[in-house]
Amino acid sequence: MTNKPEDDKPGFNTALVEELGAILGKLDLSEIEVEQDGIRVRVSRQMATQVSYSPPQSVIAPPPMPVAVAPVAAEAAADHPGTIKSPMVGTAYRRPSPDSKPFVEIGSVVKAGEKIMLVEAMKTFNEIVAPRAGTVTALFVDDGQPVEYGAPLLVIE
Amino acid sequence: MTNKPEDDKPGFNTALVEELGAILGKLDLSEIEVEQDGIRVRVSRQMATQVSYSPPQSVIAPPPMPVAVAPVAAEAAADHPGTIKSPMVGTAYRRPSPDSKPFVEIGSVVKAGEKIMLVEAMKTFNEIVAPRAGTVTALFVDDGQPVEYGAPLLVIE
Amino acid sequence: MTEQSAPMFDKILIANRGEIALRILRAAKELGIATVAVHSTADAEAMHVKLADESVCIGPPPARESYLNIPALLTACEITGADALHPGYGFLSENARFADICTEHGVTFIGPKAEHIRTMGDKIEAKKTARRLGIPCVPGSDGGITDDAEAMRVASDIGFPVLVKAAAGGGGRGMKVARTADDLSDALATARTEAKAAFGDDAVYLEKYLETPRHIEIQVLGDGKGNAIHLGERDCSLQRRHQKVWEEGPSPALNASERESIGEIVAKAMREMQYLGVGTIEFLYEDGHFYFIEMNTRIQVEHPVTEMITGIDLVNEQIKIAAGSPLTIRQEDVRLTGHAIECRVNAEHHATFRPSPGKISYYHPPGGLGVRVDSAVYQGYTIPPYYDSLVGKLIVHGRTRNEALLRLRRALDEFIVDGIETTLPLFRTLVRNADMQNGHYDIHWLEKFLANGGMDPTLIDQTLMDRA
Amino acid sequence: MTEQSAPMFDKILIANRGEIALRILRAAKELGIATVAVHSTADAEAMHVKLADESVCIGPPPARESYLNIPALLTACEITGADALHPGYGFLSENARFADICTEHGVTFIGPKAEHIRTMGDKIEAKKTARRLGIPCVPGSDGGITDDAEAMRVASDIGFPVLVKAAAGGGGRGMKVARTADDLSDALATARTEAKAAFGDDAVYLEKYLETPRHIEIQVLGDGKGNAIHLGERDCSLQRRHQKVWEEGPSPALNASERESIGEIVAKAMREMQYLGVGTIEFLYEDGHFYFIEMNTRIQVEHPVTEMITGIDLVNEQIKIAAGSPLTIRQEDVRLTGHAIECRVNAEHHATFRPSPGKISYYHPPGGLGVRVDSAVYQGYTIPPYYDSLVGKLIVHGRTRNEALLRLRRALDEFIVDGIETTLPLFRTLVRNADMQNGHYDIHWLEKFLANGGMDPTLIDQTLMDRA
Repeated sequence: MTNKPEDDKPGFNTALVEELGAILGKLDLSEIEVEQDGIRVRVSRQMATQVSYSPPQSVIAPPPMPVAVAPVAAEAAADHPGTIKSPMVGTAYRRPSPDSKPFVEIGSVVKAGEKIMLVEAMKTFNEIVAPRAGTVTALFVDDGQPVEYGAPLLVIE
Repeated sequence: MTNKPEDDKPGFNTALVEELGAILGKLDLSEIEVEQDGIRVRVSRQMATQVSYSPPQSVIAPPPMPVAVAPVAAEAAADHPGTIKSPMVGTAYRRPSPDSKPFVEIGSVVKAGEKIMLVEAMKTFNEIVAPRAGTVTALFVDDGQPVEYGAPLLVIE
Repeated sequence: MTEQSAPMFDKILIANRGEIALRILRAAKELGIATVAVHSTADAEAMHVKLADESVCIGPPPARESYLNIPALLTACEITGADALHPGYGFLSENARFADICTEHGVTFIGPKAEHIRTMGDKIEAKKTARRLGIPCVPGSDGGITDDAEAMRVASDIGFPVLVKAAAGGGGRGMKVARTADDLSDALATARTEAKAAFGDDAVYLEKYLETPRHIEIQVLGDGKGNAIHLGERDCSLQRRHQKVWEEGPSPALNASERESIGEIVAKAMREMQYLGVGTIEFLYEDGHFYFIEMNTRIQVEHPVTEMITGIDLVNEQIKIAAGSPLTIRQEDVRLTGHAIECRVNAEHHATFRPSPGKISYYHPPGGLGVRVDSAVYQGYTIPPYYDSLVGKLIVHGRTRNEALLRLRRALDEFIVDGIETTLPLFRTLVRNADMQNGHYDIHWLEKFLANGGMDPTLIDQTLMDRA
Repeated sequence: MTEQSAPMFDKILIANRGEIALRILRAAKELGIATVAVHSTADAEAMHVKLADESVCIGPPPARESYLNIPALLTACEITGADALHPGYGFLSENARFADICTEHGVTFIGPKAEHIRTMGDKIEAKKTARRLGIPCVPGSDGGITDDAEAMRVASDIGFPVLVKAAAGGGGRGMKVARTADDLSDALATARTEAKAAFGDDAVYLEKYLETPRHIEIQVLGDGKGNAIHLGERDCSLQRRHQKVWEEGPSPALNASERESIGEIVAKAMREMQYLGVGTIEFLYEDGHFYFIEMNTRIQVEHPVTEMITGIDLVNEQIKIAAGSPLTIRQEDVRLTGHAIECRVNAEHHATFRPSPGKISYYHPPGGLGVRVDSAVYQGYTIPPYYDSLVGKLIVHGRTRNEALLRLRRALDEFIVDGIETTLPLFRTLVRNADMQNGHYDIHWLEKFLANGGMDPTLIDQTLMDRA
């Protein structure tokens, strides 16, 4: 249990952070850390390319069985800025009822706020709506597929 | 918890960060860290290739106690091409008998084949002779000092 | 000893993280049961996640949105088909409502009956139950006190000093000592105010205040059918801010007859209660007397101490019993052999105890005879800042306490955790301390030791050298 | 159990390398004895060198110039003031002359009396002694045979098949089987030629050839004063080219009365011999009968199996006895508890067994309950090409053989050694094999299994994935 001191709030000068962040982007760096007079700032950014992350020599043994549910960020596309991720663990449904048509297919044009999927958890169906207008360019889950928290559902561009 | 008034904040000189970042890019480095007068700056960039994995950062703990005997290659000088090393574990003697003069001192000029030291093991005194002519420029052991196999004894240049 | 006809789960979901998640995973694997690891996004790289048959990300780093997220946990059970859930310790392990919900959803909660969690989770109810079952309690008020005159009467009965405690409290908040009758009124007022602020309930109770007690706890195991045994005690007196730091068993303070007597009292109580699973009855111990503090209705961090001296795998037994097996170990089968000590190695500075999360740049655990390491870290692992700071537990076993101490010393000297600060230097100091070697310590010893600057600076240096 | 009045060494020189050097160092540290590590230039970075109080480089990589270099070892004792020397196993551990030289130089050789090393180092002398002491032997010739007619007479007495062995032999050289009387003459000629070439001595002896024996060995401990006990058996039948691969205890093949009977025969023999220190009597076992092979007068690689089931620290006992302490453990104190299995993890390809020295790029040993790793490697360590290929020993203990097997399986799945090839995939296959699970194996089982392509390719893949 972290016992954060609530007193003495820093009032931190975020201008420096912004400035360093800008430099990070400009120079295509992944990390900057500066320290002076008791203030330390570190800004870092995961590289877009970084698809296959560093083979940490050996990670600990991978799960012997493939994971049954759609994993977080399993594919490179998961990092796509237009990716809609599951807000909870559950079962994804692409259609409102078993004999209805899917909400969307690849190529569907959607409006902001339009229902695009359902994620069922604890017998409750949670609507996933398009956060913005666009075209569905990728679908990562099948109808009735279990999804983790943060699992990519689809891409709207 | 330094309680500095917050307008007394660093006014960090980000020019240094930019400069280091540029050097990083130019020289294709992955990380630079500098520290001077209470200022520390670290810039890093993830390499596109990411072939090299992180180096093993630490070795096993060093011996808790200093080793009693002259260790192999303890000093940089041990790698000097003119270094004569002990051919066995034993006790090094710099003089033929307790009240004799040393075989050599720093500055002594020796001929190839000349006796320069004794190493005693199992009550046997083994002569160390100069493998080549030259001048003694360094002595690594005291009279009567235990030496390991390969311990540097002296340098002849 | 065949398991074939015994009931058993097919798949267990591990609703926890860190070393206890790995501990449960190991026990399940050794029973041939499939495992599901659930984790927050911060724990995607955790070892038990890598080793589990399946894993499910259940939420973002904050525990209330992941490890305490009941709908997410039950959904994870549902989509993976897990038929049982192990809550570990902390998080939801002593949440009776959660145990009920699991049952309602057809998932076996690997833990006690919900009613027992509920009873023991309420301090006053717990004490009442303990007293009814014949477990010795600290003399004190029978229930919550709201009246000063009644408080004074009770305090006079039990004798000063007395402790005023929030009825709903925990973790030391809302606790005040009244050394004399003159202090009582102030202590009551302060405790009530704190209790109200912290727990929204200003009921307090009074009890005898012990000056230099030890913390002694008895491990129990019951099958819910009226069979229950005790597995000896652990001495957890070495504490800092009510957190256990070093635990050992048997206690250097107890003799065989005290051990047998308190053990049998507790086991009898558990039989009467029809307690199910593992549990711990915690006592303060002073001058040959035991005083009940509370019962923990779950596996505890320090359970390996008991495993090492009894040879009994507590998590294995816990799972088998939850699956419906009867207890197969009789009290007379339990033999305490040798001595075990556990050190909780935390990612904290050894003197300031400031948490030190971060990446472990080099990791080398000690090995060899009588040494056990329960840790979920590995080289390259980053300890996230969101949860507790436990790096791992080093447990040693020896034929005698002296052998265990010498073994602990050599194991501590082999242990390397680089890249973060750890409490290893503290343990290297403690194992060389004469009081510790003689077993002369109580629950205040460590705080005093630290306040007096007890750390051996040469042992700190050694650690710094490790990192060179 | 105080050590205070007992005689004890001040400083032990460890005349070995690898995991056994570390094992000895740990035992010495746990007895409060200072340690000196000696090493070749190839072993300067060895873990026991880093952990020892002092270290001395004694020579270049070839063992004959370092670990077998008697003057260098004694000089190292002299310059460090070590009063005892532990030879480990291999190297000079069974060299009677070395034991004598140590004694002459005032350094206690931590091992048996030189006369016993000498007797047991001579195959014919050893067998004679065993027979005299009542230890059951393979029926065969009483001594070396040089005459064909005598050989035929002996062979007819004991019955075919018979084995023809070089009297001075070892490691399988100079051994021939004669299945029928017709084969005998050829077998004798070939064995003699090989014996002459390999050992410069063409004396051979004959003995009964066992078709599917197990290798069972009894651990003994004596104090040289006539007190001696046995510590049960180890089953080391799983061998490849006469090298033990997997050892366990108790043997799945023995029953309690066989165990007690052979144990008592051996212990009695050791008492009569006034044997000092640890030793192992090796037997072939077939159809309920034991046949003496040889006695090893040193600590063995597989000694942890016995430590796990008896709770006795053999190296600790060995040191105390060498220092002059009497045996404090009585036979009736020895209780065998549960089951232990040891796997020798080698730096070799799991199928071709080609040695794979090199740098360990990632190392993560398994942990948790009932798991012990005896290994001197660490991440970043380079296994030198000059010595044996042992990376480490994984030892598990369980309450039953089944529990030990399940524990071994999960521990093997946690074990990561990257950068070199190891035999871990072989063990992952073996632990899943039905014959192994049932204990149905003899000394030929592994060779046949490997010849039949027994490796499970999915388990090999798993290891390859580990490295991905």
